[in-house]
Amino acid sequence: MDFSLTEEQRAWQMKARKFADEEIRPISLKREQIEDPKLTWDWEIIKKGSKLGFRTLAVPKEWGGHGADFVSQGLVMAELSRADCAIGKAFSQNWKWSHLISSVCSDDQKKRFLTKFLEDDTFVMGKGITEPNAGGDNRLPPPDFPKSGFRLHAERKGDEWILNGEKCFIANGGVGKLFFLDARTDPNVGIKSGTTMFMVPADTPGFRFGKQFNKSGWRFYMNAELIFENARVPDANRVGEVNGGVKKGTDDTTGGDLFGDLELAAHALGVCDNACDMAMKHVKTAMKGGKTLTNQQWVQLKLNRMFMLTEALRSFVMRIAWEHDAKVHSQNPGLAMNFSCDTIQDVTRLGVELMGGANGRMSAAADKLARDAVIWTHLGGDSVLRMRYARRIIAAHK
Amino acid sequence: MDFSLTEEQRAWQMKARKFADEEIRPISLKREQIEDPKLTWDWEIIKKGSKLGFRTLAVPKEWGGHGADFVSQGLVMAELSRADCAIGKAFSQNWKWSHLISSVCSDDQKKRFLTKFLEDDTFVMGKGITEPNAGGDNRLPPPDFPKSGFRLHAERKGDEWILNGEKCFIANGGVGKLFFLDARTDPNVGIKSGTTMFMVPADTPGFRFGKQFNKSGWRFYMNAELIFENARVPDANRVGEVNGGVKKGTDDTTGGDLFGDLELAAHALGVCDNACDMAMKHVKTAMKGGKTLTNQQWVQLKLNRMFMLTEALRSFVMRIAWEHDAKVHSQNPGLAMNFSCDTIQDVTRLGVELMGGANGRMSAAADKLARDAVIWTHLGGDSVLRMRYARRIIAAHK
Amino acid sequence: MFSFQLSAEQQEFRDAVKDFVTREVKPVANHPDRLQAEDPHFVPAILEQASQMGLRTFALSEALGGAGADTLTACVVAEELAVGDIGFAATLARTSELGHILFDQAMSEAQRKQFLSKYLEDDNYHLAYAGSDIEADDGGWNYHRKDKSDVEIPVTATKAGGDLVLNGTYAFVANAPLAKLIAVQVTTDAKASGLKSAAIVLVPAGTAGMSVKEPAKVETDANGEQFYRWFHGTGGAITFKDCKVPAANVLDGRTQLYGAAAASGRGSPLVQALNVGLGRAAYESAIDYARIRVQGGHPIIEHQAVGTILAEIAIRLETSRNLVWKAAWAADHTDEHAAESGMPLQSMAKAYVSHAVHEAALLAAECFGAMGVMKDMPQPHYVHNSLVFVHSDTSNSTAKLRVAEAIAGFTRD
Amino acid sequence: MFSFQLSAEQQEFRDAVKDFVTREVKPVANHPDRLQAEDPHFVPAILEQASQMGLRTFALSEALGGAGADTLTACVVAEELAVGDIGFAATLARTSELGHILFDQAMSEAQRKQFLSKYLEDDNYHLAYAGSDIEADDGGWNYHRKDKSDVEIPVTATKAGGDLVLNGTYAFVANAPLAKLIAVQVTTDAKASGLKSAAIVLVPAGTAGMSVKEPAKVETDANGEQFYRWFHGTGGAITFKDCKVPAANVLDGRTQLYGAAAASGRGSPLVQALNVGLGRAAYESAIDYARIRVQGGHPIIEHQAVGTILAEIAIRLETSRNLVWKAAWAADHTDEHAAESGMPLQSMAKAYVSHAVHEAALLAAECFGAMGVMKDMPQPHYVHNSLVFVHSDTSNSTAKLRVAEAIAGFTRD
Repeated sequence: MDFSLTEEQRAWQMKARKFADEEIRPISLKREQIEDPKLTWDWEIIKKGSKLGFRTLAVPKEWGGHGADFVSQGLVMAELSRADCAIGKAFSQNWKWSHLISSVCSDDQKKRFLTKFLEDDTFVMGKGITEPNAGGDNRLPPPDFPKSGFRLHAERKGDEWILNGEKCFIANGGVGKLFFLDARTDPNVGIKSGTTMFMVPADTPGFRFGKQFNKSGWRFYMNAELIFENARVPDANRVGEVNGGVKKGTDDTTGGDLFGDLELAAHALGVCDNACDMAMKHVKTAMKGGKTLTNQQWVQLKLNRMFMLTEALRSFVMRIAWEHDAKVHSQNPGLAMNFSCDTIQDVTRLGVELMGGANGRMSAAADKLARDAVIWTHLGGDSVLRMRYARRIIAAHK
Repeated sequence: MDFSLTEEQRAWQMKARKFADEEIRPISLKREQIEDPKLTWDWEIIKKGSKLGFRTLAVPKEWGGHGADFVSQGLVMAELSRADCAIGKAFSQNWKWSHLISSVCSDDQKKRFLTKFLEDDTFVMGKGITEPNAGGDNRLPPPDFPKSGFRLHAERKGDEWILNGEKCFIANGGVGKLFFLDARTDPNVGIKSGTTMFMVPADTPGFRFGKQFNKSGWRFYMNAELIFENARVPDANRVGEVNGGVKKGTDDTTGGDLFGDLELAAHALGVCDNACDMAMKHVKTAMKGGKTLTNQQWVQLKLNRMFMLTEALRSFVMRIAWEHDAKVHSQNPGLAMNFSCDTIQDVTRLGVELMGGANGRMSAAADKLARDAVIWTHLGGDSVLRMRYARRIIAAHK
Repeated sequence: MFSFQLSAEQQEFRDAVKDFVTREVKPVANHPDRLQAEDPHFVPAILEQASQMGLRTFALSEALGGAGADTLTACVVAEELAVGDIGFAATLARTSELGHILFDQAMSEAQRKQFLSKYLEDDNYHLAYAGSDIEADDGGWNYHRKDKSDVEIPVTATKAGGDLVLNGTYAFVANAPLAKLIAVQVTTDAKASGLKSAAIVLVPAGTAGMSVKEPAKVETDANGEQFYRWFHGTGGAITFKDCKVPAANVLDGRTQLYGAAAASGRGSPLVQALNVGLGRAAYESAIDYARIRVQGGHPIIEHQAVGTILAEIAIRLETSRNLVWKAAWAADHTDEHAAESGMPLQSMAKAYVSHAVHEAALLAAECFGAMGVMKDMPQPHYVHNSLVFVHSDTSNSTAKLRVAEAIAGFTRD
Repeated sequence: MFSFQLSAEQQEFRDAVKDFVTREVKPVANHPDRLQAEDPHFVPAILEQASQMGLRTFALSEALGGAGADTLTACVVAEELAVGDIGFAATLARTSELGHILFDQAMSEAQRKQFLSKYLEDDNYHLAYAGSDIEADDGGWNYHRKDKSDVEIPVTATKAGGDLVLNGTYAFVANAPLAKLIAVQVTTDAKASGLKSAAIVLVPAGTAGMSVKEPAKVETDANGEQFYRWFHGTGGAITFKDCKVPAANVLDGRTQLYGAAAASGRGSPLVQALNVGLGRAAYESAIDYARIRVQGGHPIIEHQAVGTILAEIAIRLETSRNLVWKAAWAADHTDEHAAESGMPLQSMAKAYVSHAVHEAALLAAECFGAMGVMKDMPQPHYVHNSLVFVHSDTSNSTAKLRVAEAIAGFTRD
């Protein structure tokens, strides 16, 4: 048992903290207050962060990346999110697909895409699964209804695949240069056995971005429809076997959940840290009855709860980061993600309760955190995502 | 970051698991169903556990003990409590005072008491702070009311101190051979500056046990009044300076909280593990509508919550155990203890909800856990104990 | 006209009960020896006193000699009684409610003739119902499916001349050890499923072939696991072994005792009214203690942390009582309620109140520190009894699923 | 007689409002463009329509030309309006409530003569109150201490002949941008503390020297920290600069507009009734969606997990509404309520309802998956607006401390 960090981990953490404090925090509220959801994105911060390594952190060293371990990744996510979780997510979203490329792509594909990804500070990626009528069914496919789930269709024509359909709520939609797409290549069976994955560059003929979604939280972070009208994707961009679905390679180091569980939990931790910092700063200066708010028992009890939950979450997050590095397979990453949803809701709401003022005044920063927190509900804590892990625990229990 | 265990830690864990399964679990319900609170205690299990090292685990190696580190201690507590937390607590209560002896007692005192403690399988210890009119005020002394807090009075007469007063709710009261007592040696100032600690063997003239308390949970674990009527304690049994209060020696390795925070949190973890095991076993066999209960979504959601909270708690407990070993000073142990109170309540209640049957049937084991859990409320999670850590965090925040 | 004002009669009734509880019930109920013994039987003399005040028969119509209390009044009274002792209150509430159902609604004139005077005259005459009208906790398995949980009737009745011969066992029947008359649901055809061949027979205590056995403190199930019976008041198993009952004791045309309203969660919230009374007992004890316990130089009621706890409890009790009273009012005014919303208020009350009062009991115990877990104090008993309510009747999860079916307009009938 | 039945008139009123809201308000309120714009102003034409239905003046006595709605009726109507749009409902509720207080209670005959006909005739005539009768959120600092939070009155009035000259600024006044008549609390002696030298003056919109400024979307405090104004409907700062008002516009004998009942938490729970309506909007949207969204081959309403969520919301709304209605009834029947329990139901409603509806809005949003956070959908607005209620009026923590003081029988007066 050892909760201390290696020098390299600590270095990543410090570097991320500096970047977050000096570069992200000053633009956080400005970007999120922009009303047009197409304009909240800022290439400058992406480029600056990219040059520091925060875009390509997770690419293995042998492919020219930094090869940071999962503990470092968790630390960096928490630090970036302490300043702005939507900007933090815009960076870490790329790590997810770096992991995917290095674990399941062919060497040819790695060469073609990782090289570009490493060279270009504006190369960001995303993955499309959700469709207008298929959300929960993708996450927890119903055994009795094989046709439920996504519909994006791919049909082979010579050396190419023709894609038709649409995806929605896709991260980095509108700014991404490369997308991974799950498509049905056998429409007569369930998604578990009739799906093939493709890599689709943004400039693929027949592929375009549709509506840019206007979210109430995570406003910096782009989210759009992807539309495929006879989009032509070379077979060389097929990932894995036809109908090979979303199986991972044998060198999957993420405990089977492709790192998304750790990612949400670690970002939530950064948000909670931010809420604690803000609230503490506020109650140490705001006065009631001639004393600072810290003298009120009800304030102390709320602070206790904020810090207690945040430290519980930190413990859980660091443990699952280590589990990823140690290739421990458990349901803990999923449970930690579920836990992070409850925690971020409670902690940000307590923040709002402590940081309001007379005449309807509400700290803009606290308001933002509460809106960001709601995003977690469907990404990491809805009932589907809770039942998923419960079912796995039931299945694993002897 | 490393969540793995050393061989020694793992060995303690396995040894404790075996003892818990083979020896503790079979007697757990039997002992707790005994109505007379004087008779629930069982010297046989104490002796068996003592021979395996569970009573003297924490005594440093140089004094002839096992010198187990805090991580091992946390592991053993959780394992013992998985079978019965009251029996587990009867063992770990001794570690608390082993820590105290080795950190603040003189070599003479160590020799006199540690030797006896190590030799005698029935030598158990306790500490008396609470009095009928002084509970919370001892934990969070009110600066404006110096006279609040305990009243037990000690007056020097020659080489002896004459103690008068009483303590209540004292662990191992009725069975202990040695007690540490906080007594007022200067009644005109607050307890922080007018207190001296004494070691009082059970056979001290003028000292006797009063009422044996009849608790609704933790029934194995003894709890009694200690009554002092001109009890004579030699000055050689004084711990530290006169009016030196509860200051710890410089080699205190527990982060300042004398290990009690870790102890409650680790025992709660064992109880939660037990609740999860039981509930899972039950819902995998109990049937509704021709299927096991595991098929019901509402059951899956409750299971998810039980496991999620338990794993969050495990992460937090192992982290603070490491913090103790690493001599990291933080408020995390206190926060983890507070968190364990919320967790144990939720998890044991969910256990009861899942483990009931028709016609008012309720698993005796689940019923016991719910009663045990309530004990945590005042020991680790009442508002005084939450404000205490909040105030320290406020004070430490820059 | 919308009004939260109880009638003068209801208020008088309530005040009289409150006074009786304070004077007679509480000192006995909260005696340390009795608390530690965990004896489910309440002192018979006080049950008799309660009967003499009319509390055993108050739901019976005035025409038949009762007080004709409606559901709301019954809930008001049940809450006050439960402030004194939950088992005592549950016993009386059951006998009173059954008295109304049996004598006012279910019995023939001849049956009333046979049993009514004894019920009225004997202060120790309690009633019990062995049967399962209210759908057993279905564990939600048939949520939004037409499948119905079949009622399993464990006692058979075969005809022998002018008698019925009963055989079988009800594993647990509330009030059984005290009951002088038991309404027993039987099946006249052991092979028929559900209610098709069900009937209800009146069996007086002392009938040859019927035996009542109180549960052991600890029982063991088929897998060797220990279990307890969680209940309030008294109860026990009733076994029939060639028990002969005159056929004239069959309730005409009845296959179950409680109506469809109860099964669909629109019946009486009497059980939850008892639970509110339990919460009140915990609440009032915490207030009393918080006024006298000094910490930090002040009574703890003057600490924000403790004040907040008391307010949390008060809010839970206020919202619980309002819901119970609304459900009671709806049971008394089915047409008006149906026109309003038709929601299953009894199920809502079950889900909400049992959770809220359990939280309230825990919060109240917290005010007492270590004393709150000592068995000679009432607090741990309040906590335990509130958990029994969470478990009893139907699970909270099932209650919520019933509410959800009502929201969707789904019906199983 | 205890009854949950609204009168026939109340039911008709409610049904008419519900119908209006469904037909006219919702389609406008929930239009994606309007949702995304987050414009606090509601379409004037529909406010006019509402006025023509009598909703702007319905609390005014019948004698003066209103509908004479009592507090309960006002709460019933406010809930229905809020199902349509919370800002719209809040605007109308404020004008209507102020109409009753000002014209029925506070004005002299001469003042009524001057203003009443305009109020009745002009469908765009709204009212505002700039003042701080209801104790400002005291942050609990004086829990169980006699110290009172002093009212700070930021506007001074000095006499100049037959006029008063007003100077100063109210930082935020609800309804200000729409109000044609504003009741302003002033101090006639800037050095006097509290209400000693307070007075209330009626200032018609357009009076020279008075200006209303709507808040910027983002404001910055003295420390350079950004903040927003959280409110429902419209509001703004009102600044007086040598603003002359006839001394005849002073309300005779008034130092504050709302009574002591409101300050002690025994006033009208109108704000919480609006909140219940907001919760209902979220609830109804979730039910509609759960019926049509298919997952696992079934509409999600048929999944236990979603059914349980809907039941959780329904129970929260049921308990919230009961508490609000009881508080409203108590405000309408102060003697009966005082005899009952005397608890500060308004404070209880604040603490309970705002928390419950916030949870309900979050649960409802969860049913929508990713769509529940998109700004062109109503769900994130429901969540935000429910959080505004948690923050508004007084904090939940302070509300609970007020309840705790009432439990202890502590009074500050």
